[in-house]
Amino acid sequence: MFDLKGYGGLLLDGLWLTIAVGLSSMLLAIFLGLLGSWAKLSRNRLANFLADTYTTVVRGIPELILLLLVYFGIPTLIQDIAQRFGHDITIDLNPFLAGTLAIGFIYGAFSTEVFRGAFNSIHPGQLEAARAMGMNRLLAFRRILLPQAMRFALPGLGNVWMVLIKATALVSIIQLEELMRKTKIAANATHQPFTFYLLASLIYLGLTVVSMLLQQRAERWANRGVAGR
Amino acid sequence: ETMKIRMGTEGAYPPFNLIDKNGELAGFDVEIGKALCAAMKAECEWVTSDWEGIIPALLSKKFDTIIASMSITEERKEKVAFTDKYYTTPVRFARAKGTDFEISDEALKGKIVGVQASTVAENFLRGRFGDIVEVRAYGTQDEANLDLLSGRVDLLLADSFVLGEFLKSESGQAAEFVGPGYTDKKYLGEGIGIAVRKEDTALLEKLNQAIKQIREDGTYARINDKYFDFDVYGE
Amino acid sequence: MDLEVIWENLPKLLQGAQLTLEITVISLLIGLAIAIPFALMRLSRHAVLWMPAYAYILYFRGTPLLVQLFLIYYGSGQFRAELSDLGLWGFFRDAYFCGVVALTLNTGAYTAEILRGAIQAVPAGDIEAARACGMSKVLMYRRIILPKAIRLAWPMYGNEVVFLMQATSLVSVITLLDLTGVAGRIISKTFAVYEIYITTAVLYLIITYAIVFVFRRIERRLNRHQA
Amino acid sequence: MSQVTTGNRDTVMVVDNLHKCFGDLEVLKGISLSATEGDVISLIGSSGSGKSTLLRCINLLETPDSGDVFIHGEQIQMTKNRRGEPVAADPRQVDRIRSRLGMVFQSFNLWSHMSVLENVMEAPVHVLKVPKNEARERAIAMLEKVGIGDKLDAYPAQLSGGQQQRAAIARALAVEPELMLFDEPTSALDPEMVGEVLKVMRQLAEEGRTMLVVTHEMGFAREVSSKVLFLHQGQIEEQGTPADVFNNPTSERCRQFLASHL
Amino acid sequence: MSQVTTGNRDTVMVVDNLHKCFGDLEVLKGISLSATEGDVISLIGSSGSGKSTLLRCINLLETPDSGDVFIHGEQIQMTKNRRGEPVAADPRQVDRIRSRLGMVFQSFNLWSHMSVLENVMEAPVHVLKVPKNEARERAIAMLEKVGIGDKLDAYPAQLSGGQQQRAAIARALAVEPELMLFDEPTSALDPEMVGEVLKVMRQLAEEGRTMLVVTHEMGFAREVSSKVLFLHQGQIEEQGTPADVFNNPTSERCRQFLASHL
Ligand SMILES: Nc1ncnc2c1ncn2[C@@H]1O[C@H](COP(=O)(O)OP(=O)(O)OP(=O)(O)O)[C@@H](O)[C@H]1O
Ligand SMILES: Nc1ncnc2c1ncn2[C@@H]1O[C@H](COP(=O)(O)OP(=O)(O)OP(=O)(O)O)[C@@H](O)[C@H]1O
Ligand SMILES: [Mg+2]
Ligand SMILES: [Mg+2]
Repeated sequence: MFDLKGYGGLLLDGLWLTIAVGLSSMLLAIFLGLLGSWAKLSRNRLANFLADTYTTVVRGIPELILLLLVYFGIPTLIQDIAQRFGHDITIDLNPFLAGTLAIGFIYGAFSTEVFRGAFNSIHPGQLEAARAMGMNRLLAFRRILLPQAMRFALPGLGNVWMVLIKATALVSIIQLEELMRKTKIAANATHQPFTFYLLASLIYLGLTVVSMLLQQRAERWANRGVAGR
Repeated sequence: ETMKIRMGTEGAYPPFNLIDKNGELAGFDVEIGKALCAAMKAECEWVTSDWEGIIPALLSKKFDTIIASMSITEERKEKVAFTDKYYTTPVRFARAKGTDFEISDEALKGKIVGVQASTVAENFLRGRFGDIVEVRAYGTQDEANLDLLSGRVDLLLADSFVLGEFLKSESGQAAEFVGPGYTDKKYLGEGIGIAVRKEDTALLEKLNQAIKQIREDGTYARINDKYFDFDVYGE
Repeated sequence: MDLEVIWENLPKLLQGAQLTLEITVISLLIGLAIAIPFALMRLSRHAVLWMPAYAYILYFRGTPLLVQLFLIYYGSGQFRAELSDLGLWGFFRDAYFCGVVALTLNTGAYTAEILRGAIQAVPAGDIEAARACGMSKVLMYRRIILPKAIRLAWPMYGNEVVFLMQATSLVSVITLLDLTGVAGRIISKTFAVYEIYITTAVLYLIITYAIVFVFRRIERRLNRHQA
Repeated sequence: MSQVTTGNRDTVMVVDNLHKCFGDLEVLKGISLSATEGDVISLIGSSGSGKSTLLRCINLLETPDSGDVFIHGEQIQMTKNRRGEPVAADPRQVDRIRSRLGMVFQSFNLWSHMSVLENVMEAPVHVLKVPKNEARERAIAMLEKVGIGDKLDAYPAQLSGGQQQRAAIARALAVEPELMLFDEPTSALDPEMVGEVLKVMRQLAEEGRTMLVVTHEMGFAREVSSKVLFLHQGQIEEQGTPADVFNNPTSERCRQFLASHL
Repeated sequence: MSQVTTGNRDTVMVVDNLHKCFGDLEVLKGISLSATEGDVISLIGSSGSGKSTLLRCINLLETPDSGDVFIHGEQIQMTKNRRGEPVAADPRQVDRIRSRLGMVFQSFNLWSHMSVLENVMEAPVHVLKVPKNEARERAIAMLEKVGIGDKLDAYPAQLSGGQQQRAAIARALAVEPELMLFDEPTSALDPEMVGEVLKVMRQLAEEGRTMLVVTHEMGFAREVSSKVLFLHQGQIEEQGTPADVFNNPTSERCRQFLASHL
């Protein structure tokens, strides 16, 4: 169907990188999301403030700019300072690490909002029952709130994941050759943008189908015990 | 002790620099770069970067040179230093066959001209014809080409060589060159050079020497002939 | 930091920001309007209804917006003759139109999915009570299920609005000069990378802050009932 | 078993041989009953015997596996969907019939995003198209009748259990239903309030409204109802006038059940 | 007013001059009470009088505006946060104390994502660190005692109202609490089941456990409890032995309330 002019293998390499960066940054994002939503819902004003700042600022700044600042800005700044003191150093951030951190950090803010909404949706009686049984905050969170929050959070997390996996295309700017960048390379080298963009969209579509199936299973699991509709 | 240099390029600008189906870098820029390394007896490592990130990457020392068909312009010189040019090509207009757009200030009035963004062609178009035509900037030349064919733009302005390649291709049959080639230094710069960080003056010196050397010993000519049927170095 | 560069280019950046806001708002409103029927179709038991909705949501959530923009804009260029015959080329010729179409369809799909999740999370008791007093399906959705679902979906929808606002930055591939596009152009001329990026970031931040503020206000109103 | 019918009154509801399973569990094993205008039928029986399920089947919140329900002589049309599960044939018919029934849920099911007043006004205004002002007046009157006239603007989460239950009763009565289904309508109420609510119900019965009431208040069953049904393991074990059932139960199981009444 | 105390038994709980407002509404207006080991205190009063709120204040699910609570002589330490609202000073102390209290909620609040068995095992296993096997056995025994041994793997949404209430009772009893707070624990039960549950409670009382029970079952209040409190508009209007309260109520309001008991 597609004449790939031999660029198939290249795209495959890109796909693996996309998946690797996507999964590792999603894990980070979920962790930060839980932390952030907890901070937002806590009664501690400092925690509220920090979490609010985190979500507003990080969601507000375009990802590209944040990534450039992390990957180029910080090393340049440090190198400049070192140079002023007469040291010539090279800070070499591992691009994979930098990309994962930046993307996880950004999408952590979005998943914070998802989890906040989810925790708010839980009937307060559910927590009261846990507290009344003498569960401490952490235990009640782990055993009661989190499993129930998952019920409300899964659709939103699904959305975050869908956006995130595509946002991994950004890391091409820090020399990580993920799927989108490989696609661009192939499209330019062959002058066949339609072929390669269509192909890339099909690959992403495949990823999405798999994700949606997994999400459906997860939702079914999370909704156990609720009268089925 | 051999010098180690990390060469940066884009890898998405055929035939000057591209990544072939095996994932290897190839193209005119790359071969020139390799020849320069050989001339300098340096050990070279190649790094690719997206065009948008290429200057920041140089500045933050992800690599030491940019050899990616980058035109030497005044603005870029504020941030980086350039070697002498290693090639230069003029820019030219193209139009769809069957249209009768001519190149003169009156005839161009109100026409829409497509150009690749952040290139010297864009600089030139805005500088020379900016008041007359409507400039539409594209991310890649291929996209501009597509819009010429669909009629969303009336004319293209681009590197004459890159444009020539397009006109020779199958879909490019529907379009043709129009007007002269332009080499206006004011906008088009002094040709294509290799960028290095400003403080790396020694490296700059060595590169300039090496360019001279490959021009003289015939290496340049050999590479040139592989890609072009004219001398891309210019006068 | 070169403040002069910022000052000189601020008007252009503001113009870009205006385009960003414009496209965001238009796509959001139309996107929401199409998301509601698609979410409902997605939940229907009739294959004629849920299958097209599923395919639509799958495609637009499943492929990169960049590719969607590319295909809608450059792809329509390939069908110029056919579109002209239908009298549609006049619309598709316009990059602005193509951009709004792509963004609208994109946000519509994401929003539909958010709504679907929220509708499914509406407590069973609320629905039973509505059915028991004889509400028709339409009325029940209008009065009970959607109001409740919107409350559940609100924070996630806030996310989607911010996502969309930032996603508009991709319209520069189809020659539209939004805030990011303008910034890129200024940078390629001045190379004042950090100055311009930071200014751009601040502008985006202001817009985001405004969005978040409005959403918070509305959320507080919506959640009055939670003691 | 005796059957309470009065010649010249209309038959409001007939249930004929109703069956309902949840998975393997057969909850209703062929229930038949009928109610004529003005009847107050008490449904008693031990926890888990299927009382709530029966009420929910009558207005089709649960779909019966087999059996027929007639409301005012109109049969609720059933059909099978592609998976062979029974479903209502005409959703509009069901909506129409439901709008003439009122239901108080065992767990209240107040709409949490609406104030008490809004909860009560919802169905009259949007289902029955009563003008807003009129609906508001009637809602307020109803809420005052059940003693929570001071909680009009409170949300359900801000009410005590008994207040929620009274709001639910007011909501059901606000549609002036011809047949009312009450699922333990006084479970959360103190004796005094129970008395008040029963007074309201008695009044409704006198107005000719028909009621089917699941209750654990034997006092209520004995004093207010015109007919008592004892449900046991999905079947009607005993039925008759209160006097019959309470004084001369024929079934051993029923006697035992009543004996435990403190 | 008479005070029921027995010299040589421990004081389990003391509440001293408790106040609680919701916004402008003063729900509790200075409540004082105490319970000694083995006491079964019935809390009666009309709907909305503040009974649930009082129970919820005792284990700090609502924070009292003022007043002290002592559990086994240990005062729950309160402090004010920056906004001037009273909060518990030491969350760990509160958790520790709560794990020795059991609570049955008026609306049950079973955890909807866990089966009945998991609901009952949860606190013993994760709070009290009872080995899983042992907890399971005890949970099953407890569920059988309340008559829902056949519903171990059902989720709360699949239970009838009375079954849910019994699961909630089993859950509260599974931690073998020293002080139990019951909020209308028999409201959804049929008379027979009420009898069963009361038997369990009486047994617990004999084992020396202390109970505070909100109830509308005057029969229960009269027969099982060692002390009856009548709450009215946020104040204790009447208290004493069941005999005192039921036969010779001093307060007019209380007499009226009891008179309405069917
Ligand atoms: N979160 C809240 N916000 C505002 N008012 C509340 C809140 N919770 C309870 N109230 C009010 O406080 C009063 C006492 O409520 P409480 O639940 O203690 O009553 P109760 O004695 O348990 O009544 P019932 O027998 O009906 O359960 C009621 O009038 C109720 O409306
Ligand atoms: N959704 C369901 N899935 C599975 N089993 C169910 C479901 N709903 C009810 N049941 C079971 O059906 C039986 C009858 O339940 P129902 O609610 O009708 O009892 P009930 O007579 O109203 O009891 P109660 O007096 O306790 O409210 C119970 O054993 C219950 O566990
Ligand atoms: Mg029931
Ligand atoms: Mg209460």
